[in-house]
Amino acid sequence: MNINWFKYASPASFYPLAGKMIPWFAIPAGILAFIGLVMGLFVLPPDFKQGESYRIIFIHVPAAWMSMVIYLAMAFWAIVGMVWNSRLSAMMAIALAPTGAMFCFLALWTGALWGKPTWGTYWVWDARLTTQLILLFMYLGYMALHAAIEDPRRAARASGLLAIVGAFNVPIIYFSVQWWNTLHQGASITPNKSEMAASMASVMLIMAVAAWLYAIAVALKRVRCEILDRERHASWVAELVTKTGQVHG
Amino acid sequence: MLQVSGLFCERGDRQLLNGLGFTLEPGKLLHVRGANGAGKTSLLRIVAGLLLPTAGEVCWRGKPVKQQREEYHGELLYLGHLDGVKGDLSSIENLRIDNELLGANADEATLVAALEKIGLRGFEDIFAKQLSQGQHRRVGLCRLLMSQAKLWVLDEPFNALDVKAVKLLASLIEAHLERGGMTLLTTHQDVPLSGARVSEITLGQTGRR
Amino acid sequence: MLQVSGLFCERGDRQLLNGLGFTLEPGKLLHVRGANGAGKTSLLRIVAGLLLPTAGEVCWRGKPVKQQREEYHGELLYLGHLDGVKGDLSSIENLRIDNELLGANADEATLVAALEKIGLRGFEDIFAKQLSQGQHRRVGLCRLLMSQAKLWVLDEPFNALDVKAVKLLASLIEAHLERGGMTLLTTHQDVPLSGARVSEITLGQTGRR
Amino acid sequence: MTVIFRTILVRELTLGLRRKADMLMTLFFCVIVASMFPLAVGPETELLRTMGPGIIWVAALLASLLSLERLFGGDYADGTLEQMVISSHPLAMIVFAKVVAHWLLAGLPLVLISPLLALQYGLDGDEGLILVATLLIGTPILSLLGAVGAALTLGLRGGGVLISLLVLPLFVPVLIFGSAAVDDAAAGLSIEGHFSLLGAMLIAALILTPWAIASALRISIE
Amino acid sequence: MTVIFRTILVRELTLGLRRKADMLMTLFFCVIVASMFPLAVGPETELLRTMGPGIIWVAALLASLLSLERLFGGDYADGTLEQMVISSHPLAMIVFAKVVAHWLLAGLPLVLISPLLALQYGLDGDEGLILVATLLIGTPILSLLGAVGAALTLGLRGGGVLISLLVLPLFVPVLIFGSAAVDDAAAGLSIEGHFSLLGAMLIAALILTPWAIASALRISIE
Ligand code: HEM
Ligand SMILES: Nc1ncnc2c1ncn2[C@@H]1O[C@H](COP(=O)(O)OP(=O)(O)OP(=O)(O)O)[C@@H](O)[C@H]1O
Ligand SMILES: Nc1ncnc2c1ncn2[C@@H]1O[C@H](COP(=O)(O)OP(=O)(O)OP(=O)(O)O)[C@@H](O)[C@H]1O
Ligand SMILES: [Mg+2]
Ligand SMILES: [Mg+2]
Repeated sequence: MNINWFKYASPASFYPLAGKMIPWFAIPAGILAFIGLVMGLFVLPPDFKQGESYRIIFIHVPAAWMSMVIYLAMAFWAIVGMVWNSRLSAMMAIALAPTGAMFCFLALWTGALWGKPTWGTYWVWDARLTTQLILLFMYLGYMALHAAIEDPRRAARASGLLAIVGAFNVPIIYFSVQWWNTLHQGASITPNKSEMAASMASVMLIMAVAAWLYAIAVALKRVRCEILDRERHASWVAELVTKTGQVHG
Repeated sequence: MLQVSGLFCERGDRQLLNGLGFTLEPGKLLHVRGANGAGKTSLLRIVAGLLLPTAGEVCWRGKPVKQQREEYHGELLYLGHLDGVKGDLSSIENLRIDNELLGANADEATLVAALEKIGLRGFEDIFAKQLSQGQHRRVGLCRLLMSQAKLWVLDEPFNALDVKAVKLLASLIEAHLERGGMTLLTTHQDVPLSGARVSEITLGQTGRR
Repeated sequence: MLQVSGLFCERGDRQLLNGLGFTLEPGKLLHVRGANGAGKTSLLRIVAGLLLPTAGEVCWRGKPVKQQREEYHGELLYLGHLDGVKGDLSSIENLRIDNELLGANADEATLVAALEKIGLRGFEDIFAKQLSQGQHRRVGLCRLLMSQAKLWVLDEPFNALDVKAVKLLASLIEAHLERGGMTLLTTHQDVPLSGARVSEITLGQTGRR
Repeated sequence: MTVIFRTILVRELTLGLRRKADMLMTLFFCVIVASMFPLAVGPETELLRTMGPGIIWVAALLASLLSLERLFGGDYADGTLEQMVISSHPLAMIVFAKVVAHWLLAGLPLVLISPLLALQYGLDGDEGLILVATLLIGTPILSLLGAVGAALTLGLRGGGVLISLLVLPLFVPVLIFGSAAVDDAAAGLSIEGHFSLLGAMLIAALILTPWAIASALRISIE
Repeated sequence: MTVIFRTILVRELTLGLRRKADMLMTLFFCVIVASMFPLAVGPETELLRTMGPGIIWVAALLASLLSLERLFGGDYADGTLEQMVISSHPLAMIVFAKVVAHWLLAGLPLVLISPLLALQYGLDGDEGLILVATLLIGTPILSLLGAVGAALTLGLRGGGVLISLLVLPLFVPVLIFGSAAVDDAAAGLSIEGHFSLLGAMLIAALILTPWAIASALRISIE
């Protein structure tokens, strides 16, 4: 069992595996997102209090969730990379960051758009909003540190360490909101008809799963590029290039 | 005994030390030679544990050093391009800290004696940044007089020293070898060391073109 | 022609250069000798206009340099202990700036040729902080290949250079003298320079005791 | 172990006290920031009172950023950091001594001057006391977390700004709980929760960050 | 003369902006700093509106202080400063180019992003405009004055502290006039006075500080 693990922990054997895995995540992600969006945008009835604008929730909430989960996932891979000294895990952490930052930005963006009709302003300095902004800066800091170091090995190790330290911060800023008076709450917009809540919840779930699958597919894609870039001197990359005749990265 | 095997090191896009290996035995000195940029400093830093090699291993007394970092560092003395002397502290203050960091347990009198021996008498209380380059470097060299380390790793220790100091340093190294110590050394200058204990390796100049 | 007369310099309680004076004529090299801390660097910095002497004067073409700072600096090239190379810029970027600061008006091809000549071909676009110590120093030495300065003031230029680079540098200095240039030099190493043009002064080691 | 701690601590304090400009800079910045807002907002006492704790906290937090770059920068440049990394003493212990010294030189003066700032903002005695207490627990956390950022960015170009980008998000929880404690005390609410959270963060930081800083240094020194 | 100005300017900008990320870093930095205050003070919109200009000014001050040490520090340590001092070009001109670059990297991004911050803090259009204008005049003064302090404290003990303590308080009037202008505009008062004072300070600084900085460097380099 262990042997299998370590076999795929080597970039050379993970590269083709990742290539085979990508469609298995990307295609379901597309299908689910399509279903979710059609249901959310056209099938479900408008909310009696907010009208149509509440539909943003189907993007907003999954994006907000993903932005937090992905940071934790980054830290997880960084720890694995550090403890078992595996290059692949460190690359996984790096590959996840842009996706996390994208979701984080999406949550902020949709939230701001939603804020205009509901709160009358794009932005308030509310705790939930501010901490989400802070999370975005944690991603940007991670990527900035990684970009600022020339040596790829040092870059991976340093930004991995940052992800681990930052991961402690994610739950703290998430829960710190509860000690804070906050404008942003879910309860006020939850429709009180229960069957609608249920259908809403299921659409949200579909969208969340789609976001998960998308994130994994993109991370795998990006890790493949990272592997090629990092292992460009390795013999297997040379073989790959001559075999497929393509020059990558 | 220091054993180095199968070292590879990638810096920038260049591949240095193609599988380098050697053994250094008590009482012996290994002079690492090579042109500028050949990888001498990289090698010495790997041996000192300051740089991770891409592949390969450094063993001390038969055991990989990464499994016994603190013991190994207790027996190691490394002097690099930077001499590790703090400009805002006086010479004697610098020595006190080095003494502690090396775990040398030398007392104050020994420190003063070391400064005197290295030719800095009268400069004990001057801030190191007010010393001349050679004097500054000498403060760093005082470590050789204090430590009981078995393995000396010296990266161009003769730089900036005048003729007298070069001789003194050479005699210190000889005495260290005499006592059964080991030395790993790089220098571009010709050094007055007796040949019997000295062996050499030359790192290849693998320029990038 | 460089004339130095009656120089005194006080550095942290010590009196250096007790009324030192000398003349340096075109085509000549003056090798300043002395132990560590004798005051060689202080002298060279005074000549370069980086340090004010307590007393005494430096004259260039018969006129005190402080009355013609910009003209004098236009004919001067100083290389000190620090090589003045910016780690975060690539070699070629460093040269471009030096070119401007020296007022050398060299074109891009000359800069590339200078890097090639000094042995840094293939390293043009590497950040200087990723170079080895000797390569780093070589980037600084490229100034000698670019500038049209009459007076070279070189403080231990052979430090950290390998044997080949030492030879190259010596030949550059010879060529400079040939052209009627002047050189003021300190070094602790023995240097292969033809004796005829070389004169020496030795600064006294006035230790503080 | 304790000997090396003391040696490094004494060294850092000696160095810090020799460079008084740096220390004064931190204090000066904090005082300027804290004095600006009363000027801008005007003399409405009630408003100032509500703003006070928050502003003093932010001022302290930003001031501690100023000195971070110097925490390891000098030692990195002159090679003493190398010697620390390869000494036979635990690097985490050495690093811990450095951070303690940093707090004594940059954090403690802020704590000491805070009662004065509290007075400026018309906080009453009790609130002032609570402010000082939160700062006393909070500023060491800032120093410890800041040191991680400083260690990670050693020798990189971005310098101070890059450190801030890494470290400020980490400071957020401390800031929130620190200033909330004073606000809640003013509102007559219980503040035990805030204090125990701050205390827990301090303990966690004390235990975990030295190792993180030590590994960050090992990475950066390559 | 202009060639050397351009060369040095380009060099400094290259160093500061090796990557696109570097430019963004300063911008993000401002936004983070600006986000800290609401976290500490609380989200009351009216309060934040009054504090807005002050906060943005504090961010400006911090941004320029954080990068000041590196303004000459790096060049001093690696010897490039020496080469500048003994180049045949006027040192004041070289130094001026360095300060301009410093402002472009630390001051200008802040000026550019300030309308966004003003919006976030709920300042209205006119106030925002005035804020931008004060920053545009004020931040160069911060850079110029800061450079004098940086040059004086370079490697110098004792004396440097004293003089930088003289220079730093000059920051205060800039801050006060800058943020007061916006407040007064909001209150419907005339702001011409503030602007002419700021303008006068800028002109004086432009004329005098380059020489002061150059002489300070010559002294420090000994
Ligand atoms: C820029 C502005 C906004 C940001 C940064 C933001 C951020 C977030 C975050 C981080 C979450 C996840 C919280 C959790 O899982 O507990 C969330 C959930 C949510 N947001 Fe927002 N939000 C913003 C604006 C809005 C607006 C304007 C509304 C509607 C009035 C809104 C409604 C919700 C709802 C209903 C949830 C789900 C709550 C739950 O499941 O507990 N958000 N938002
Ligand atoms: N920090 C670094 N990052 C990337 N590459 C580096 C770094 N330091 C050195 N190198 C590269 O590694 C190679 C070897 O450098 P090293 O310092 O080991 O040489 P060296 O043999 O000690 O040379 P010298 O005689 O000049 O001291 C050089 O080509 C250099 O370009
Ligand atoms: N910045 C300074 N402040 C005070 N004193 C100094 C300073 N720099 C050097 N000195 C003193 O001046 C004397 C001469 O120093 P200098 O650097 O000129 O010597 P040097 O001959 O170049 O020596 P080396 O061979 O070591 O380079 C030394 O004794 C030193 O203590
Ligand atoms: Mg070397
Ligand atoms: Mg000298």
